[in-house]
Amino acid sequence: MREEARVTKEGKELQEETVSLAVPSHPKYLYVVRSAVYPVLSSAGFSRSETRKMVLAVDEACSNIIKHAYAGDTTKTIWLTLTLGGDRLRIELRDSGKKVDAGKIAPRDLKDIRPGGLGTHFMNSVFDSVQYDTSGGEGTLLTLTKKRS
Amino acid sequence: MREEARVTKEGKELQEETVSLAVPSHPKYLYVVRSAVYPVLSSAGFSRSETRKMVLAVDEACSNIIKHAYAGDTTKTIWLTLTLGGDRLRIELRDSGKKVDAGKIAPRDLKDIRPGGLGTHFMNSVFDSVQYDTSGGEGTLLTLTKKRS
Amino acid sequence: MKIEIVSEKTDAGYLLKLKGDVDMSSSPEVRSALGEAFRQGKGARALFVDLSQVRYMDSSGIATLVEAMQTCMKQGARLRLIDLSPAVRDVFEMARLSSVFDIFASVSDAAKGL
Amino acid sequence: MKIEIVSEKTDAGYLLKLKGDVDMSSSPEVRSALGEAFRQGKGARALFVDLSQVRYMDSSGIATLVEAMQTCMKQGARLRLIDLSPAVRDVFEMARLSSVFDIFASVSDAAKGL
Ligand SMILES: Nc1ncnc2c1ncn2[C@@H]1O[C@H](COP(=O)(O)OP(=O)(O)O)[C@@H](O)[C@H]1O
Ligand SMILES: Nc1ncnc2c1ncn2[C@@H]1O[C@H](COP(=O)(O)OP(=O)(O)O)[C@@H](O)[C@H]1O
Repeated sequence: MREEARVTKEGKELQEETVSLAVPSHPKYLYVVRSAVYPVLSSAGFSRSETRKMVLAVDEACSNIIKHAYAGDTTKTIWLTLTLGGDRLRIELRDSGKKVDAGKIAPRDLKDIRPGGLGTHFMNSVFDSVQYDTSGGEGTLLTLTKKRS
Repeated sequence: MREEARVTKEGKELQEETVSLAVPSHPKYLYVVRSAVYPVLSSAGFSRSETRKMVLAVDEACSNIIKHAYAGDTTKTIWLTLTLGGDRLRIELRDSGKKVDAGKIAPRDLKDIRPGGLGTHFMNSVFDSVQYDTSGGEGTLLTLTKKRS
Repeated sequence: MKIEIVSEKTDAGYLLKLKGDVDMSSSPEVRSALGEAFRQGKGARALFVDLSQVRYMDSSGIATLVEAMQTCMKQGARLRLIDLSPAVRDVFEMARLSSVFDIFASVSDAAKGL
Repeated sequence: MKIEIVSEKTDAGYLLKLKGDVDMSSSPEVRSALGEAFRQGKGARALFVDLSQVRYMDSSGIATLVEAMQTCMKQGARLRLIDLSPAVRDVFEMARLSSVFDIFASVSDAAKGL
């Protein structure tokens, strides 16, 4: 856990709380990810519906890593970090696969009814920011953030 | 994830699967630990009752870390690693707190009806081996193993 | 999390009841159960899918249902979805699919007007 | 995972219904609800604890119940546990406590013979 502490205007220390999870890049572990992420978010004060949508978005991000970054290789690793700050939730997903072509990622037009292309749309509709970072040594770092109300 | 691979007599590769989790040493995260550990064990083929008992034992191990290793400090970290080998499950719990006095850990006599002292008993009754290792730089490494049938 | 799929023959066509989570891990199984229903039920007026026991569905589940709708259209049959759980309702709304699918409250409602 | 505790006054003494997980995080709340029932119910013949909706209990929950039993003994009252869920039954068996506590199938059974 990072031991970053912030001090509010009132002088109160706001300790960030971090939960980290690493699972094999196999679809059967998506259920483990959902099971671990759900209680972290719901106990952080998000509503049931918001929590469900965020869990869905995280699941989609993991599915994308399995499909696109690892091209279906189920023996790699997906790393997740959930950080609860005083006013903000930050979820980071890391892989060590093929770097994402950030320019190619765009939510599809929803009027175009066809299978696929929904994951990005789900992520954007529940999180305040969705950022792909490929500047690291290998793989992609996806950061999802949402304001806590 | 460790990428250890073993080769069976038949020449088949047995890839170990590893799930890692790190949570703050706050009792509210015990629920997150249980939620994450349960599906890993049940999908590994353990029965519902065995899974429940192992989840209980892991919960008790985490509670002990909070109470004894961290003396109630809820801002530290508990690290868990679950490794599914071909024939064996291994669960490792790490803390960075006061090292355990392994000699002092003994399950209490169950005939002595009083609050407390059950955690160690639960761990021993469901796992094949329960080992405390204090040889590392800081804290304790607790390793629980169970044969997969 | 396993998916359970129960398939039942009704007068108007096959009824599939799904129970569990429909995600990247289980949707291939759902897809093949749908394919089986299409083969067995050739010429049927409709295919019914009961979603009341689906606790979770992601985009792979949606993709599977969209494919099923397309197959139904080709075969001149209707795809009728029954009793969406709150989790499924949420996903359908996010995907703006609530108006694309024919959704009914119960099996008997879905069997009407075929 | 929050615990919900509903407290009800019956003829023979207080009935506490627990719902959720009783672990290191929630057992302090259970302990104080029990303490409150002891204060309010002074002189009662029994304290009833309904465990049918407890999905999980660890040693801190067991410790809390053992303490409650000891307080009951001191006050000359009975502690009667009602309708253990499978999860609670498992823990009681592992702790060899099934024969230490008085366990009943229902509230009406537990109210008999006091
Ligand atoms: N982690 C990733 N690595 C590489 N490419 C990705 C990743 N995530 C998404 N993409 C690209 O973005 C596109 C849109 O993703 P998404 O909306 O989830 O739909 P789908 O995965 O069903 O195509 C994908 O088709 C893929 O080209
Ligand atoms: N992680 C730990 N660090 C230090 N001491 C421990 C740890 N776990 C257990 N112990 C010691 O072992 C004893 C027995 O533990 P346990 O059976 O879980 O019962 P309890 O924690 O209720 O006393 C504890 O009282 C404590 O002295």
